[in-house]
Amino acid sequence: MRYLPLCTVILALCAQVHSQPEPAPIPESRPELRPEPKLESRAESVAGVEAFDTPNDAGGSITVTWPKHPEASASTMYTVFLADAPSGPFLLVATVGADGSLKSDNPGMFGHDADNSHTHFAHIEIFPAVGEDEGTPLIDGKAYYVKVGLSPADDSVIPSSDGFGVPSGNAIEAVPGGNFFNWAKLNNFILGTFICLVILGYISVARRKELYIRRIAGLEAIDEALGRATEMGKPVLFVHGLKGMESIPTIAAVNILSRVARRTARLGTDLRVVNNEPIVMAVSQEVVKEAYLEEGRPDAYNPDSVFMAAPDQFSYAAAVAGMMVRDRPAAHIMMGYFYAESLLLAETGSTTGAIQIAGTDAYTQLPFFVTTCDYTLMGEELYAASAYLSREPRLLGSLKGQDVGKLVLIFGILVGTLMATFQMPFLTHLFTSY
Amino acid sequence: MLFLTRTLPLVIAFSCGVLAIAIYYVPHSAAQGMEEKLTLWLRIVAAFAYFLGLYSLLNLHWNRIRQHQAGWGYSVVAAVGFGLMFFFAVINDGDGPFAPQAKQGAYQWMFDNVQVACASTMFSLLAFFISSAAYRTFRARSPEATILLVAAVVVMLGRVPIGAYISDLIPEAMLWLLSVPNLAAKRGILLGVSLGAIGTALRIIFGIERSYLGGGEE
Amino acid sequence: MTRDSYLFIGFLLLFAAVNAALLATGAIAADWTGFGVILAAGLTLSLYSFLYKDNPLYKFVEHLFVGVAAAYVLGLVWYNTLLAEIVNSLILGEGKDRWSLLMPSLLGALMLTRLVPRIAWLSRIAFAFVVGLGAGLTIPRYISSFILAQMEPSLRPITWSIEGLNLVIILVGVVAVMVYFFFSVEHTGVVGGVSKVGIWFLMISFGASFGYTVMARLSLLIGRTQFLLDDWLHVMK
Amino acid sequence: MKALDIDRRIIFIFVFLGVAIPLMVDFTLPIKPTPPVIAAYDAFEKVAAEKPGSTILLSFSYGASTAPEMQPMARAVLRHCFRLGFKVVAICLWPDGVGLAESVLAEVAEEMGKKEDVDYAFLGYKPGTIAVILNMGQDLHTAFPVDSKGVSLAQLPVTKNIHPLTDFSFVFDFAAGDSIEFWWIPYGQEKYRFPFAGGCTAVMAPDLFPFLQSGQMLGMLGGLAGAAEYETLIGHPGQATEGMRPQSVTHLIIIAFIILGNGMYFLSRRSSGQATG
Repeated sequence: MRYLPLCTVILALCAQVHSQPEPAPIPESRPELRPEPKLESRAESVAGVEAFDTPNDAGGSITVTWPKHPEASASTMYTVFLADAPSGPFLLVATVGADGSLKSDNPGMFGHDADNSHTHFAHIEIFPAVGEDEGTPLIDGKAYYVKVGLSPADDSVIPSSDGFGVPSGNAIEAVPGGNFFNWAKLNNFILGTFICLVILGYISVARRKELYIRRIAGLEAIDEALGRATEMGKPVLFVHGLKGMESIPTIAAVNILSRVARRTARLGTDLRVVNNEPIVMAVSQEVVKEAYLEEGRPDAYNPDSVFMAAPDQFSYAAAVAGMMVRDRPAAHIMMGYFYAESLLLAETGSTTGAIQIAGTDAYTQLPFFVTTCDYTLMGEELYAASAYLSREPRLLGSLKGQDVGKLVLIFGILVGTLMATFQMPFLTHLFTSY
Repeated sequence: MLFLTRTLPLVIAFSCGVLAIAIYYVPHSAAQGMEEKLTLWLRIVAAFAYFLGLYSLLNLHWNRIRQHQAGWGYSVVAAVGFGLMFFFAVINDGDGPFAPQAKQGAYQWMFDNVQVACASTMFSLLAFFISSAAYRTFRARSPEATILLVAAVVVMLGRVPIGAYISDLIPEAMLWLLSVPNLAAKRGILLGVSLGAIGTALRIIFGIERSYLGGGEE
Repeated sequence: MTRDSYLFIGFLLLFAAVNAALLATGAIAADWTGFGVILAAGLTLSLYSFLYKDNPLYKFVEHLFVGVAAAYVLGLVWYNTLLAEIVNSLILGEGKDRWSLLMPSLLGALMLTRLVPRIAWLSRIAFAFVVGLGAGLTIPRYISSFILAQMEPSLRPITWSIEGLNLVIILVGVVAVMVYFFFSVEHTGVVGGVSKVGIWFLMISFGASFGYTVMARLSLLIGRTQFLLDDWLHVMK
Repeated sequence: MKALDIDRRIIFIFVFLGVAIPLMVDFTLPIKPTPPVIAAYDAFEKVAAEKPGSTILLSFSYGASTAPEMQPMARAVLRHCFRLGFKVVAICLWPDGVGLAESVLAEVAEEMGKKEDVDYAFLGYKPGTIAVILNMGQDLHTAFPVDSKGVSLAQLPVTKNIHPLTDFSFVFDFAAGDSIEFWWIPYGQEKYRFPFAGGCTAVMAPDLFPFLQSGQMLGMLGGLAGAAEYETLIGHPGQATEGMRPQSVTHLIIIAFIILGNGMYFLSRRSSGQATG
């Protein structure tokens, strides 16, 4: 836990680096400003123009940026010209209005500097062919030359593609190319690496020493239900969800089943395990048999107690509901991933007066279990219960690592909102997906 | 032999996983091309996976018929249903299985009149069960159950025109309930779930979680 | 003959009589479409018999549906992917992209070896590719769309307004729910209190989902009733 | 407690009557569109204004089991898209959505005089869920080499020059499961940032509100009520509007049962309370 402040500092440093785009390859000379725009064939050129390969892309694109012209009025038009030779014919490729694209519109690429909101930018991807209409995409590695002109408000100088209205001053060179790291995803990369290291770290720690997990209330409810079933001499019904053996909720359900089986073996209660998928049934049979062996009651284990009710959703629900009403088990334990049939099961179960305990990470079905069951393990509590029971390092460590992740996010939300309220949007920018 | 059955799959899982993560951060056309190829392969392999599910279903019914287990008659019905539809799919309204799928014919007829009818009827059964659940189990037993009950009633009233008819406050209250407390709870769950999914994905990539390999442990 | 079998025969006779009347009056045309509507109506009513009791008629139709649905999807998978892409490109295709799908098809075939116990281990290679690649695709995208994109709207400045109040409530709700799903600390004292608040938020969202779901299920019932009353019995105006 | 337990089949009969009678009796109720639906409607209008005649993608991710709820929604959105002059490309991410998508497309296209391959194209179903979306992200022609009639996409006027998902001016997903939340948003919208909205069964709607607030979704149609509101917005009342009458009556019946259930619950608790008190 003591590494936390250190990580946030690293996050802060990297975000600063990311927000300054690397400067243009060749520092261009600053053309001096003419006293006042004169009406003549040459449009007046704009100062402070920069041109560079568009970052974070697969290549074939140049980005041109230029600060707003001091006397720019609402109807000012900026004209961007492109040529494939320093002196070559400059062709019009883009016209940007006064309210056109500003660097502040694209923080993913240009960061959050203060002067972004009065600097224009334009992406150029097509080199306009003279004559025929079809332009050709820019070629990676080839040098192109850019000029940005300002056509006066009264558009006496109409910029056209045949070179008329090209501003004076020398052009800025830029070479398009593919990039190897998407700087806009830097915060994603850092947060991801941090979460992965924490989780993997805790998994390796969990292999060496015992990790603490809070007791899970649902598990006590299960023990209590099993106790009551034993007093009433009635069977206990364990109902599997619908997903297959490779799914996480089913693995968690089998872990919980092994605990239940160990308890029913000790108490001598009749346990019934209902399945809808052959592989899950085979694994459940192994687990229950093993539990009865460990409790020294191999004789009490009867293989038919773990069986296939029906293969598909509604016939499974109908078969299990039928059992609930006919055999009237004292406790229903429903664990795994459930779909719409959860309502059918839980609603029928509640009519028999049995204790019902459910556990699912199917969030859309939780409302039905919560309203009909005595206790419900909600979402991640199902995984926590299986980790608590199985004590497996990979589950315990993963859970603890996720807890640290939650702590970082909670810290991020609380401090971030506080800072944002006091006009310090640093954390807001950090936690944004660009 | 152990390398082939145990280590090779883990090496493949690790390399595919790390590669897929890396590609996300590299915009270069080479990486994007690789991502396109890998996801195309994923899609094609997924099409084959369907046959595994189909086999386990048919195998189940076949075993029930062969061993005359309880209710094997119904398995015969399932097999006949499958065979009939399979036959219609193959004749493909006269064009045969190697022409593009016909837009009408017996296959389409069975879909409209058997599949759509049965599927939507089965789900509509839940309308009855949700009503009886609302009556029998929706009791204000505890403070939590009361909150749930009140929220459900407000949303139910707000979602139908009669709610607005009764008073304009109800749709407003419903909308607030959905866009503030409900949003907060679902966002909290979502953040937790995504951390859990990342944890699971990590365990798979680093070979810590192997249950997906199946076929038991040697 | 139990009461139920009387009911069963009564239902069949009534159903036949109604259909005969509909056909006679021409309400339903005596062609494939008409028979289709009658079949669909019969299947619908048989499934609704489950509301009375789980009975053989329900089980019959349920299993028929399972069989037909399995073959329907098989047809789609064959025509849309296996035939359209793999068979056509591998056998009829020409030029370099003819073999482009050979490797994934082999990998797919490898997956099917799981059905043959002796060589089932081969399927692990295919599963490792699918599950490993899937895991790798998941991590950065879940971080971007479920963590970053969901955090940003919760990090907005709080203003003295309704939005500001809502933002505070959302802030409290998100933090309380996450604390509820926190497993490293016992739910006692402050943490216990905060997770209690978390449960209340969860209950409101479950109530909202329950209220919404009632509508979803009812719409399906309305759809089927519209079919029975309009397309079949033609009694709606 | 025994008195409380009305046989649930009585409740079933009430529910069925609550559905059947309003269908046969004609009474109209004012349908007031809610912000998420209006937002979806405005999003379509804005894109139509900015890019007239551009191509949009409709993804059908629902099946026969939720047809009664999703078909009216698909019909309403499709009518609006054709009226706005969009070209439509339709795909299916759920297998049994194919038959439903084809029938809705054919019906609305015929009604509004739109021709297949020119104004709209149907590309059929592809297994693979997120892999299909990732493929389409890179190039539609990789994900769907041929349309549902077996014709190569390069030959269809409507899909000829559509390659990455960014070539679509709008993407709308009809979802009966978690295809919006766990397929389209993380594997499609996240990378390509195209304007994205969706319609879903009512059961999924509450889960999508965080994505509305974060802007990952521009609008949302929730369940039959969402479809009815959209029908009102485009001024073409259909099956959804018709279905709202029984919805209203049945909702009232269920609320009545809830109140009844709780009333008797408190009565029995107080009476048993006095008995033991």
